[in-house]
Amino acid sequence: MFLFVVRRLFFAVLLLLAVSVVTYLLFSALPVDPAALTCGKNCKPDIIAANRIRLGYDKSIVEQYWLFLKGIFVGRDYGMGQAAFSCPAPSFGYSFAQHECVTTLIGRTFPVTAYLSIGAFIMWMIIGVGSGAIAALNKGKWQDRLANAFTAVGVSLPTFYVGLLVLFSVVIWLGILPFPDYVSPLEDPIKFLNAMILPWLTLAILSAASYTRLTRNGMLEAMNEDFVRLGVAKGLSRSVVLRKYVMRAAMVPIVTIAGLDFASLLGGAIITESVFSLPGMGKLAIRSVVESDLPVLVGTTLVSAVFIVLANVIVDIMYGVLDPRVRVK
Amino acid sequence: MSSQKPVLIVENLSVSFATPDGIVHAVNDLSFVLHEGETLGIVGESGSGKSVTAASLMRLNNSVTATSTGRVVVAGVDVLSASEADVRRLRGSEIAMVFQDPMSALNPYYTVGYQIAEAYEVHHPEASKAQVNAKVLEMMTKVGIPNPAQRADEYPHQFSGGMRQRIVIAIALVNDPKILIADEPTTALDVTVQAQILDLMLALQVENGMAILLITHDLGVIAEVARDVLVMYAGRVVEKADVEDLFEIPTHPYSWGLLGAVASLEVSSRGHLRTIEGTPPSLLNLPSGCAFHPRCSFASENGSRCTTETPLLVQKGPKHSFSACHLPVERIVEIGQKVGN
Amino acid sequence: MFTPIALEAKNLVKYFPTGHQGLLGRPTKELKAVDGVSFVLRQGETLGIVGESGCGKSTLARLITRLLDATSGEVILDGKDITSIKGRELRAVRQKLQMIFQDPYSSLNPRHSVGQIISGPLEVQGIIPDGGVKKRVQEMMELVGLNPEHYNRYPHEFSGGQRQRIGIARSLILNPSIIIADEPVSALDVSIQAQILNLLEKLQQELGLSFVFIAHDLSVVRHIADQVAVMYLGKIVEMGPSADVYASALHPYTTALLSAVPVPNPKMRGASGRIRLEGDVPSPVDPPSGCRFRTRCWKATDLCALEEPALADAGGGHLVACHHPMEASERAGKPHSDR
Amino acid sequence: MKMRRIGVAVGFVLVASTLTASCGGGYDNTINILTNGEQIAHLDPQRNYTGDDLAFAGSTIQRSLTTYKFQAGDAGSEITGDLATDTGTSSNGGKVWAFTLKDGLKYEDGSVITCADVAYGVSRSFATDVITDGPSYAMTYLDVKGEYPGPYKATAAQQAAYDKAVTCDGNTITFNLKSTVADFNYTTTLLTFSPVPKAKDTGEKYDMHPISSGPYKIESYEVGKALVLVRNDQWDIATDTERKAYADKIVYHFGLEESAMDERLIADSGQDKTAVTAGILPESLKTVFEGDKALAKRAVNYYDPFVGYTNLNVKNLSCLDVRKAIYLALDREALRKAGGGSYTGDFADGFIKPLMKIDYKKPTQLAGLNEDGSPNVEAAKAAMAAAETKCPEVAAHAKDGLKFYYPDTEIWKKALAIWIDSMGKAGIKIKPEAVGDPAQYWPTVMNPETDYDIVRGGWAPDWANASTVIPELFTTGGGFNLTRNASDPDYKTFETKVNDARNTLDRTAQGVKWQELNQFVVDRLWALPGTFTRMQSMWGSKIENSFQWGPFGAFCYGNLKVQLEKK
Repeated sequence: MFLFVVRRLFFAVLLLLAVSVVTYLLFSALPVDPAALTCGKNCKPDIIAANRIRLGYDKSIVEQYWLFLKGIFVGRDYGMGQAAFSCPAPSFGYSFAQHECVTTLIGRTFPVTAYLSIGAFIMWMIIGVGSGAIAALNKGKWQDRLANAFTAVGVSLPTFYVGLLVLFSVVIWLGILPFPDYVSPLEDPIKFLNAMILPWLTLAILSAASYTRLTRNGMLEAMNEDFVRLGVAKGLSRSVVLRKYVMRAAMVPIVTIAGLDFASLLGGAIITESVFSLPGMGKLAIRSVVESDLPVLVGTTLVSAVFIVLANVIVDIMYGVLDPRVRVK
Repeated sequence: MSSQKPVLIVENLSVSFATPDGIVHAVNDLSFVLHEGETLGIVGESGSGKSVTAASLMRLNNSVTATSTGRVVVAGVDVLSASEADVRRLRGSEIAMVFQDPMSALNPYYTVGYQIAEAYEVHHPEASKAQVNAKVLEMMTKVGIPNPAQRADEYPHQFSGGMRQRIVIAIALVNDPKILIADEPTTALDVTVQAQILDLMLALQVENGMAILLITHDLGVIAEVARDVLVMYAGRVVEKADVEDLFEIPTHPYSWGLLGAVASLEVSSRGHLRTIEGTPPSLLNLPSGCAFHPRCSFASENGSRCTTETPLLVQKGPKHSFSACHLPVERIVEIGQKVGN
Repeated sequence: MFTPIALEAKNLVKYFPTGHQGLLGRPTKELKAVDGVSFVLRQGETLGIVGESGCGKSTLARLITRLLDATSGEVILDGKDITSIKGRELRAVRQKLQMIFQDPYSSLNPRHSVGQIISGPLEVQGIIPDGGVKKRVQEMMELVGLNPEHYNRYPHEFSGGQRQRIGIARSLILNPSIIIADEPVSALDVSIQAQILNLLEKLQQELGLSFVFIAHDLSVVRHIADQVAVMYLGKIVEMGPSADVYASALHPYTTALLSAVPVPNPKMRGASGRIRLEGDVPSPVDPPSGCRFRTRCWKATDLCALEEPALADAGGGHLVACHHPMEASERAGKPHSDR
Repeated sequence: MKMRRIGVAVGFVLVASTLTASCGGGYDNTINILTNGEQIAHLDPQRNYTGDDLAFAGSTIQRSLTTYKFQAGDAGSEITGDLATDTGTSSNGGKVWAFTLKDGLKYEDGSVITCADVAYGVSRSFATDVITDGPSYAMTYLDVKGEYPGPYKATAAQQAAYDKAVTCDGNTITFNLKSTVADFNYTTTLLTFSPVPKAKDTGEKYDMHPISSGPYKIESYEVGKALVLVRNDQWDIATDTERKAYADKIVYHFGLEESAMDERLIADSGQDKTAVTAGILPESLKTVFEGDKALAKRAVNYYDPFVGYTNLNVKNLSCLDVRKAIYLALDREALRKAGGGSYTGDFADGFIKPLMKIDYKKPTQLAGLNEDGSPNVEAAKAAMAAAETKCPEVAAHAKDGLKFYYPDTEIWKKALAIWIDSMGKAGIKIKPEAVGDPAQYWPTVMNPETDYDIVRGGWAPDWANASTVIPELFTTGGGFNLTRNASDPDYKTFETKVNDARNTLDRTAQGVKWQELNQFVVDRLWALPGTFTRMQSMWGSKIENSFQWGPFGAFCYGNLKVQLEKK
């Protein structure tokens, strides 16, 4: 087990290195000149050239990458004279667009994304698994049909429209909630909830749909398993059979998918964050793409990759915990 | 013969399922009695209704889609009409079941020891932990699992097919049930393992005195294990006989075909096998009259009777065999003697 | 004197890597699924291969048909080793060598009509037969006993036996000379099994096919095979003319296997002593030394652990790999082994 | 069971947050600025070069030497002293400008704003490797001998050279220019001339927290979230004739969903009653301006300072008749429709917008040009026919195909199609040349190597004087001359007139000269006038002083006023 984790982590680090290299290579292959993007009204060749030097894109891609790698361990220094400053280790570089070290930016935006993800995750698991279970237990009845309709609608709706619909109806037309204005929960928990409840709901409604289907189908499938029939044949009560036999079997794939979904959410829920103006990592990432802000782009990509890789490892371990058949001997 | 007391009485059991395509009549008007210590075999091919019958005896069919009529009496309780709590008390204690596929019959998420213990505890809530553990080890030893103390903590996937079926049997017998329903208990196993499991079941029957209802498609297994046999076709019993009588003078054309197909496989001669032509009917749309008539080469001997009138199960022939066939007794005996061995 | 050879396997081996350990996760162990199997299939004959689950018989079928690549060994067809050919050559071989699968329910694509399924191999090979695809498919359907008018129906409209007929029609459409049938009737009811076996025999006679017939059911193999090979843990332990092997099995395992089959005759119940094998088949990852059957064999001696018995001719083309083959006397009064 | 408990908890939280929310329906003395942008491009005074941002920073946290009056209409284009006591005095024929700082000027930390701080601030604009994106007028105008790389890298000698060009004598700062700049006191409205205390300068990072010299100071600034300004109690209204600082607080909300912003302002509830937003989405325009009357009162459809136009390469198209044919044939109405219709702007009659009251006079339009923007194909054909005889080579070039450079975006693809279509009708062919990366469009066409015939153009003056328009766009020394008109026989005359106008110190007389020059260019058609663009803005019902400030085309943010509830 220990060796298994060590091996997975070793590969994870290799993978992250590869991700950063690929991001650099892709970026350098883009037909966009980041130095030309911010030169404003004075967009003359000499200004662009100066800009390129300032942003560090005049160096070879290999050198840029080396500086990036070095920065992670020893930090990076910028500018000279009075204009000098540095980004301490672990440094992913400095964003000249946002005038902050990338590590600072990620450190600031990540908690927002994390709160969004965790809350939405809890909600969607409750809604999704709950409604899936109700549907499975009432197969063919109105509860099932309602859940099916919810699923069909839920999986086909684009986040953007659901988000706007929720936002417009609850905030603007009905005026039940003020416009979401993110505040850290440590600062003002009530305001925090006010800001988060709608994005949570939006993400939950959309993601819950597939979990409803997953739970329903998983449970129905499990109900047809011989071992569930054996459970009933033993004389176990319905609730025990449902919990230990049906749910347990249905939960295995759900946990796997939920883990990966959660991880990709931690990498930034771009659309939800945009619609609800949450200053999270998804917005940071998308902005870095639009503005060709390489350090932020690489930083957010790597952080997302870390979560996805971590989630994969955790899901693998969880899988072993949940399903003895795949447990490492 | 049947002087012992009956432990299971089935009267006019009919089971149908509502499906999107229509109503499936899986079991029609089935009656039989199972006595203490007896072994009754039910033989039939897929779709004959034998597995549905087994499930009905413990009310395991889907309560939403299945409709059951008739009576299934176990320990004085009509399983079909009793409350859920009453049926639950019977399940696992009075009547237990062994399933076809030991690979899927055990819950993969719990240790085998836990699953045996669970079956015991539900009917012995007063038992202490030590008592339960002792019982688990006792049962594992009884079904021939070496090193039970260690293996109780292992998961089903760590056991071979045969060993898993032994665990299933241990679970079934942990509360000393009076009835054991074995639904194709060896079909999924290799022949050498099949022999082990059949031996085990019979040995335990001698020890516990339980009645066994053995459901199988394999006439070889029936011949080795059962005392009385019901032959089912399209949801109905077409022949009911003592096992020796069945093999000596089978009294139904379907039984003839079945025995013929098996017998010719048993001999080494290469050449044309005797078969039953055609395929079993759809339970959604059973043939009129005798359900077997489209595949029966003797149906024409009875004029149109076979296509219009459902034959009743009556005693036919020199032995105590019952058969549901319109053919005259003499004709049945004549052919039956040729087919039998 | 002998009929010509249709197919020959020489020392076929297939190891599957298993068990990952170390930082780089290299497989550390090998599952020896097929471990040195040789046989000869003669034209127009049927070679039956029997054994219990895990003995390697299905892997063997996949090696012969090149659905799996062998670790070593040769499969010789028309004087040529086909284990390492590729591309066009392989396609030509596939045309000659067809496979029938066990499960008639999952081996047919539910979204394709019967016509599409049966004509599939034609499409893959890019062959347009004289008279057109449809005519050829309908001929095939007729040949295997399906109504040619059902050309446009879908698999779910057919029963299990009919589906197996569809599978057979598909495997025959390219006019193969050799059919590898992997448990072709084990998923079918007894009455249907007989129909399919009859069909296969009819086809063999009419088309001069050679069969490799793989099954766990001894009685089915007995009926159809000219030659029979018994496998245990990746090796052939006994092989010979069907009648010989069934009547006078030489290997203790074969004897036990035959003895375990329930006899459909209640009068025989308990009449003769039965051989009951103890325990389970050992893991193919770590098979016993010497003779692989020795751990369950009542005749095993120290020699069996030390030395692996070779598959040798015991007379009349009846081969056995055993240090202590069964004597005629033993077979008469089959020995007991307590339960 | 556990699930039910969690469900109840979630429900409770929902109800609780709903209740607390519906209690707070009022509003504070706070201006809320809504934007979908993630931050203000630059708050560093020397890097700020965007109309809206200059209006924002210049009216709240930063003061320059001079400023436009904080007034609506034409008065808003007039300048007045800000940090300086007056609009400066010039000498040596407009080559030396001096400004005297007022007394009692303080930064937010209480320290005194000195002449040296202004000089230091201006010097920062030379450090183009750190202080990017800002206006470069100081570098262009100031008479610094030799190279000066800005204060961070300058050697002592280089710094001494700068200190000679910009001198401090007590409270008086003197700028020595290379040549006459008659309107240098307009230049000084730019925040380039805003003070920066050297000790507080953090270079690149100064952008995030510049020291305030205005009535507000930065309380917090988080990119993507909000910029919060609160009162700067060190600011003394006695030193400031323009800033009123009515509101207690100004909050710039970043990263809002665009469509939600309009909806919020239309809904006008709670804090949104004191919100303003620059720009309205096209889909909301009808609702706002053509629907509810009350709504239209809270919105404005105004001229921003921008003029859109098309440059012709006069070197290639050296024949006026061909240029006329192109202008006459162009379906300007179709182009405007494709761009969004009348809300995007009016047809331009020249290159100076009516906003520049002193410099604007409607030029006489080309004969045959349709006022409604539709093409005059007949006139265009006639012009081409004339060209055939007068300048057959140029006419042949036009028929052969004119290279049209455009950024490869959806909007420009649409425009290109209209160009090809309209030109085709007059027998002129267009050869489209797409620039894949839109950011590379200007660098591409500004490269003298690029051989184009037609390229787009767009310009907003840097201050309310056509000196930042006509010379910039049409003289060879201009920063944005894409017409390649140096070879035109009339160019010499033009340049002489431009220099004359530049050197005219009398503002009114200068204005007349710009009017004439505007007419000169319209007649020569070195470029084709396109659109006097319009913008639309909206504000909440409790906002007062919501006028659009002419020179910036933006709210005068610092003087926005909340209409407080009567107690």
